[in-house]
Amino acid sequence: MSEPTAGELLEPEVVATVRGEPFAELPRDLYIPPDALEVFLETFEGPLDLLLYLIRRQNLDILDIPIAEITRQYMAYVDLMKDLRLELAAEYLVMAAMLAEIKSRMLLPRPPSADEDEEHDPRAELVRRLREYEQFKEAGSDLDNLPRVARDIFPASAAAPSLRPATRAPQVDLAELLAAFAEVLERAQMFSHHQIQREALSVRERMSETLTRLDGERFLALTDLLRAEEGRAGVVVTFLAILELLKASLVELVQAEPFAPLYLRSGALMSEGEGVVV
Amino acid sequence: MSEPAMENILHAALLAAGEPLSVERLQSVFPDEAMPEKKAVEMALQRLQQSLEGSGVELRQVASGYRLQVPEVYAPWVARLWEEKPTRYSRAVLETLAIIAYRQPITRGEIEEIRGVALSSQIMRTLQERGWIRVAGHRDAPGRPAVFATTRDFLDYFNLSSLRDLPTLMEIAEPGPEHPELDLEVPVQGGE
Amino acid sequence: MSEPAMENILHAALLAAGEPLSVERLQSVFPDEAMPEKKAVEMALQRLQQSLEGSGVELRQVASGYRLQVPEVYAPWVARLWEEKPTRYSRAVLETLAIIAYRQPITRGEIEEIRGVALSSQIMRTLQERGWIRVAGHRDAPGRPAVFATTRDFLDYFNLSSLRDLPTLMEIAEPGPEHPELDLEVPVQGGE
Repeated sequence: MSEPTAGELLEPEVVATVRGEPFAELPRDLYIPPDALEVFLETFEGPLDLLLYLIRRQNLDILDIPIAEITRQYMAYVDLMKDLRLELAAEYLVMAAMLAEIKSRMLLPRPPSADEDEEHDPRAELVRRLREYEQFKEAGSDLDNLPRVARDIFPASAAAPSLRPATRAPQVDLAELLAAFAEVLERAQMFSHHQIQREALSVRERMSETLTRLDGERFLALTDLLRAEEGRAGVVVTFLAILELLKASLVELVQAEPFAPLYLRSGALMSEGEGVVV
Repeated sequence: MSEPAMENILHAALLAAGEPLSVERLQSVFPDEAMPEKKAVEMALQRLQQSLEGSGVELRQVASGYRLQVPEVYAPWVARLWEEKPTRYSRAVLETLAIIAYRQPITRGEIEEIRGVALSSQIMRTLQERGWIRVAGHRDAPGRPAVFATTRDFLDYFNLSSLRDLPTLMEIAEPGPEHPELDLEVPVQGGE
Repeated sequence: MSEPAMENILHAALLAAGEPLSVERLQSVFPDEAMPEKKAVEMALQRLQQSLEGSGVELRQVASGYRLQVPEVYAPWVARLWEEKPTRYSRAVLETLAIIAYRQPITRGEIEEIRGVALSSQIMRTLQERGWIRVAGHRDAPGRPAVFATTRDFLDYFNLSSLRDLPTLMEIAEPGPEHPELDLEVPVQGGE
């Protein structure tokens, strides 16, 4: 693991954990071979990272930064970057200016009677930013250590059985059906003048039933269609259904001779059929 | 931690790959210095197969090697993972169904007359495939047109015990009681 | 033939899917008339998990549902299946991702402020292309800057079921006045 390409996004995290790495043993006079230095400097993620490195390398208390010394070191690195013509982000210079400003404010005598001196420590804002940055620097590497798909864990899959495409049929509710019907009727009324009346559904149902029975049996005695247990209303319904079917030419009534039993037969058979039509 | 059993490693590799792996490829998941013999891999595969028996996955040998696959018996369930979202029926379908339900038995021509537009055969096919309508007979008229009626499945789907339970138009006309009274008992006048 | 046990059906569905499935999606593999309750599915998942113990696969709950996955211990073997090394991400990418994860929703400007450097659009593009972050809205401030948040895919990818499972942020050395408590909902315990 060496020589990450500069600026490459997905570069290995090579020297990133600077502490403990060989580079951490930089001579105090900052001399390192230019090639190595280049790599070294490019591992910093910005001025906060560089500053944090300087502080941590010397085990300094982040809450009590010796600002003059740190500024001197920081400037030395920045100058080196300039000399090496590394692409120096403007932020490094902004930080340099900020350090210089803090340094100068530290040199000014503080008004003794000022309120809380803590609050007026010119370093406070810098300390806050350094600590916040350090937190997320750490969080970034924690994130990297989480088990990750395709590196540490692998989604399990197996070949699916051969599949028939399934489609789930649309759902309908009764109210929708009724609404659709109402709409049709309303529209139909606009076209024609004849009044569509409220229907006796039981008749309609009996019509369908009768057709179905005839489908299987071709001929049915009229009496077979009447069911005593349905009572008078049932008989009426059946008769009405048969009359409707006759009217719609869906069935015919046949009779072999006068007073013989009446038979119903399916309209489908009529063309071949014979017999007395009542 | 001790090293996992060879069949577990093979299980893991086959699941992670999600495709058939040859015995050579399976051998190659072990470090060079601990690469098992072909024979050993095959025996471990056999143990794996046994351990998977009666589970939702099975080990199969196919042309390019071994693969884990979901047995055919699970196809009906697995297929539902990819089924399309239920769509809605078009107004044309609903209207046609409603007309058939309330005016059955009815020919296609009569449906068209009521709706005032031609009926696409797609609509009738949709309703027939759904099992809600069927041809109930043929009318003795030129062309012997089929007449359509609703089915028992239709009633079941809408939780009706008979067509009589279909709501009447009165119910939408005035928001009265849910099912005021249906018109069976005294079917005074039918037809149009 | 009798119907397979529910846990086997779930096992089959999860393997055939090869991706996390929500409980709702798992319910939907059953036919409408036999769809189990959520609770029943969860219990069957528990039985499945138990039956898989000590095998080369585990059931894990991640953000978008349940997933069968090869556990970490098998990574050394499984990784040998592929020549390519898994992608590594630069510190810049990881830090940016961490800031978004812990401080979401957050603007680009705020990320830059924390990191102390300008954010290359390449980084944001990488994170968006991976599907780990998305624009969650716009701040009502001059320029209406976009605010970024992490996605469910991000959690799935890092084996997390919610943001709460993220490792806790490093303790700040001393109770500084500036950041009394960090804003992760319940930073109880990190990772696994």
